[in-house]
Amino acid sequence: MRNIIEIRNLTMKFGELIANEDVSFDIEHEHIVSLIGPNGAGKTTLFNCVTGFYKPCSGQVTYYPEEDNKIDITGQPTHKICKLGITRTFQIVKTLSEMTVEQNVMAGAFLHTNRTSEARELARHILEQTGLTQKRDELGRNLTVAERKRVEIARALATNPQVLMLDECMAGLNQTEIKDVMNLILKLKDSGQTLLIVEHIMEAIMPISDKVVVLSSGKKIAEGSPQDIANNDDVIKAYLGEKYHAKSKKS
Amino acid sequence: MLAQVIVNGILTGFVYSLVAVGLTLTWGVMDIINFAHGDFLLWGMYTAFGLWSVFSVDPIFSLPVTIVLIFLLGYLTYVLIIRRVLNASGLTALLATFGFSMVLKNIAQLVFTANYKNVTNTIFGGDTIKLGSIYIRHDYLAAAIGSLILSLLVLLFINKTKTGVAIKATSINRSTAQLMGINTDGIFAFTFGLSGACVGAAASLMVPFTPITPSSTALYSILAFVIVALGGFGNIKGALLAGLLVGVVESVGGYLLGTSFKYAVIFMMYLIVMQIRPKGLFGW
Amino acid sequence: MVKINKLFIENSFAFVLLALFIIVPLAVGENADIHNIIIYILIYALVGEGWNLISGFTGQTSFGHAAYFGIGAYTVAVMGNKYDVVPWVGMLAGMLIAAALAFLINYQLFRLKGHYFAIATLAVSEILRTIFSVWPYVGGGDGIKILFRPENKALWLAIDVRNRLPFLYITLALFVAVFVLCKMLENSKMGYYWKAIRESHEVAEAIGINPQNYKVYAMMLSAAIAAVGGGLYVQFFKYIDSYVFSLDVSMIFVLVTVLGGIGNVYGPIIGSIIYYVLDLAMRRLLGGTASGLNLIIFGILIIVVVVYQPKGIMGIFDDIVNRRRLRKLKASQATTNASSNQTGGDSK
Amino acid sequence: MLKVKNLNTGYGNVQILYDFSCEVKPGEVVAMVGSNGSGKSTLLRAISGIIKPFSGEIEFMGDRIDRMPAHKIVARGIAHVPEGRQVFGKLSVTENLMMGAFIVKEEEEKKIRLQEMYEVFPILAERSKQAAETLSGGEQQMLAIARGLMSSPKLLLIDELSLGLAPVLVERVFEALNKIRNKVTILLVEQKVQEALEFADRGYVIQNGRLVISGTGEELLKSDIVKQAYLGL
Repeated sequence: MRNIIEIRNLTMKFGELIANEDVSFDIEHEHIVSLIGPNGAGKTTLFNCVTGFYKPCSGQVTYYPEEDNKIDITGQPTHKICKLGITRTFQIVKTLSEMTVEQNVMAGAFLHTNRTSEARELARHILEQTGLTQKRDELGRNLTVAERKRVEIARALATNPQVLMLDECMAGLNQTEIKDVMNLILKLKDSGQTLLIVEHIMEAIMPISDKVVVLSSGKKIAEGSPQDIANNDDVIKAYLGEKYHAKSKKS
Repeated sequence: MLAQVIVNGILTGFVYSLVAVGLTLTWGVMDIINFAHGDFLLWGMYTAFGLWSVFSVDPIFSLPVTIVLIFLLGYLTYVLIIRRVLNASGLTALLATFGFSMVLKNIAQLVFTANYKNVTNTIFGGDTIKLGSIYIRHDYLAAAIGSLILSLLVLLFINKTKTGVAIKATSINRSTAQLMGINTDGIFAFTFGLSGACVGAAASLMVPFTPITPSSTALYSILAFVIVALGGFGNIKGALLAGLLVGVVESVGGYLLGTSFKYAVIFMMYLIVMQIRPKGLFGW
Repeated sequence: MVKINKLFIENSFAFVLLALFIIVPLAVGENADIHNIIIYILIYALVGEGWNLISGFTGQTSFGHAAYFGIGAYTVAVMGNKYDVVPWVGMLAGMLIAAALAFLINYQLFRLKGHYFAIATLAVSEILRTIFSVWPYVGGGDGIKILFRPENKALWLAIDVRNRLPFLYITLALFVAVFVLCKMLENSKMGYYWKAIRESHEVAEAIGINPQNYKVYAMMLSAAIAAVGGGLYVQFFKYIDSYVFSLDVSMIFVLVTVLGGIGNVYGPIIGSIIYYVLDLAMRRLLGGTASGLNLIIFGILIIVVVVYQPKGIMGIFDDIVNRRRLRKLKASQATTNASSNQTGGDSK
Repeated sequence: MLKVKNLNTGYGNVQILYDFSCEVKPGEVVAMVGSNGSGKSTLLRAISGIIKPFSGEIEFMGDRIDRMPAHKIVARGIAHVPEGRQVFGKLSVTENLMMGAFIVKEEEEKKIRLQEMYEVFPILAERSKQAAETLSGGEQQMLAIARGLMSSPKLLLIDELSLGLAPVLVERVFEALNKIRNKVTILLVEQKVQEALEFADRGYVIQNGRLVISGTGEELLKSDIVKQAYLGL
């Protein structure tokens, strides 16, 4: 087991507001790492720092595309980071609304080809994989939230990333749809994908994660296996709440 | 001499501000680019001219008339045209206002011909105040003070009154504003009217020293575009200050480089300022 | 053979239009007025295609395309008048200068978004207007009159005023070239990237697109196309002054494209046809007197068209196609499971 | 109090709700549950007049409201807390609340209600001068609810109460709602089926725009349809 991304002492401030303070953790190759924490804990900010949307005030993000290849990606522009193999989705889904589902995915697929026919072929393959083939010719703006979230993932997958970062890709989905996404995530992991996931839905996160990192008020307050996290007093107090804890114990 | 130039710039600047405050209401708040804004000004000026030439009403007394009439023009523009393209893309609305601009301009030409019209012998006309080595024309001063007062009134109105805050709320989120019981359609119509009222007032204040012809106000439109962007879209305070800045830069630029360059200097300033503050000087 | 057939069927609309543009000028005989109108239609549609690349596909509204149009026009005029350079070469030079200028200016300007960018483009063309109105080399306030020198065949088409046909067909050929280029670009990586940037800057970055670069590519191409239009315009009109840089001129490109349908390769040509046919009809009906009554009616017509078809004329076609597609979909769902419905391309 | 009869509606030519009927009685808390895209939010938007029905009737306190513009429906006593909170970000907390009372004419009355809201939601009093966009997600949700209550509605529609909130905050928002349930009739749309049905007196389950089952909260929680489809049991 090797680390594919190492985050070290990452700090991000907006004026007076400290969004991330001295956060460090690793993302292991071909593992699912989840990032949880209350609203405003700095999860999305951390995402933005790793993917280059923000330039962190201090700290370092290191990426190991291969065993002995080390790249410092701190503050690199997003598109460069994407070309290196790290792609993300957005919490507030950003479907390309005047483009069809297939065109959405093709836009991602063009990263590694210049030919339209190849991009289309790759896109169709991914649409099949993500169960979107039926919706291929639908315009982005006509999709339901669940479909949009799926397109979001498919588009990111089309860039053929090593590390896929999903920002609340299950919020707003029902139980059945969440199960579908969970299965998709596990399938991706099996095919060699590394994933970093931000999510609120504990029922979905806990069963599939290899490791959970908890942020609160910008700081990392816990890191460990899902079981450890579910019983961690700090985490219960800051995030899960007594009720969830009691409920999860019952079941 | 430079002091004189700066004072002149400040005085014109206040008038620019008022025109721009009107534009920032529709452009910033409603996201509608009103190409007919300059033609509103034109019709305000012709109204003042008409009242002066037919009934010998001094522009300062026709001020309330132009305010009300151009308010109505704005209101009607919304009801007849803008309302129907509100949900289409921004450029569609722009096209509609462009068409309307053609209509207004050419009707003016039909009625008043292309010849320059001047309003003369006004109450404030001609006389000057002398402050040290600086001369200030009464009519310029009256226009500047009038514009400043009206701009501040609009600012107060938007920030302090119930309707003003409702305008802001509607601009932030139209459908949620509806859920508050705000008649957003009425708010938009009123905002367009208010925008017209601003240029209507500016028109009466300007006619004593501005010759009128159907094509003379297009430039004010363009300047108002720049001022609104410079101040940050929808920011009334921004438009006020940016108007002042543009007035001064125009005046000083013209003095130092020659009058043919005075507008180029403004546009240059815009490009430079925006490199430093891409959302305008006072943008959120 | 099958491939060629498919090409014709998928683009049948384009071929019908092309046929009309070839036949109508011949059919109307020596009617110079109609020939002139057709030339205007083609020139403004051509520049509209260019404007469409940056503002329709890439979503960065420009109110200053007159800048590049003017550069193209002045380059042809100055080179032709002063150095006897053939307009072909002049147009090529104009394209290069316009593209270079677009690169230099917009690499910086693209830090601005939305309206802030639009106003900046307006500022650029207004600055050029001032410079050209005082610069003696380009004629200053007097502008440039293209010189007639029959012994010098350099200005090939300015020669015969009575017979516009050769010039008309050359303009048509250039328009077709630009149209085909735009259509090809739309379905290429470049086109997909432009549209992705238009829809969401952040998504574009997240899938590995450098928006800055692709916006600059679009602007350079767009500027070069506008310069071609300017080059054609000056040969046709034979006079140019700094008015060519004004907002009024920029707005014509915006108008024809939005009227026809923004973000659609057919938009500029359809819009341009509507615009000039309406204009001609109004002038014929009401006379081109100084009264401007024709312009009043014309303005009202623009409003009416926009109010009833906010998506542009092409929006009507889209609606028809969509409705037919929906009906087809419903029909196929009714008879079989939707699985058989996998044909149909991505021609949009 | 509220009667929806055979409602068909949607956006443009896309139909979302089919032949939907439901009822809310005075003083009740009614929950609409169902998956995303099932049409719950569309129902609320139709009731509050943001979208118009294709066919069917909506009756409130005995009067048809389905053809009224949204702002008139508010005046009749229906407040709608929209999905995703939708607070006016650039306005202060107080200004947001005052907008909620837009239809109230008397200034005194408004001030009294403002004080009431500050008592129910003390956190909002603390932040009264701050721009709403600087509030956390949970605080914004409280603000959105309080803003809805400012018009003293007879019926409060709440869309996706818990969307995007951390578990601990969901608890807190439900607690806040508990404080006001005696004062106002509530129609709640919620994804968290368990919490919503535990909280509500009655519930309706929507699937693909159609009514599937309705009953008291307890009945629904025990029903097989709900258990299988939504609770993942």
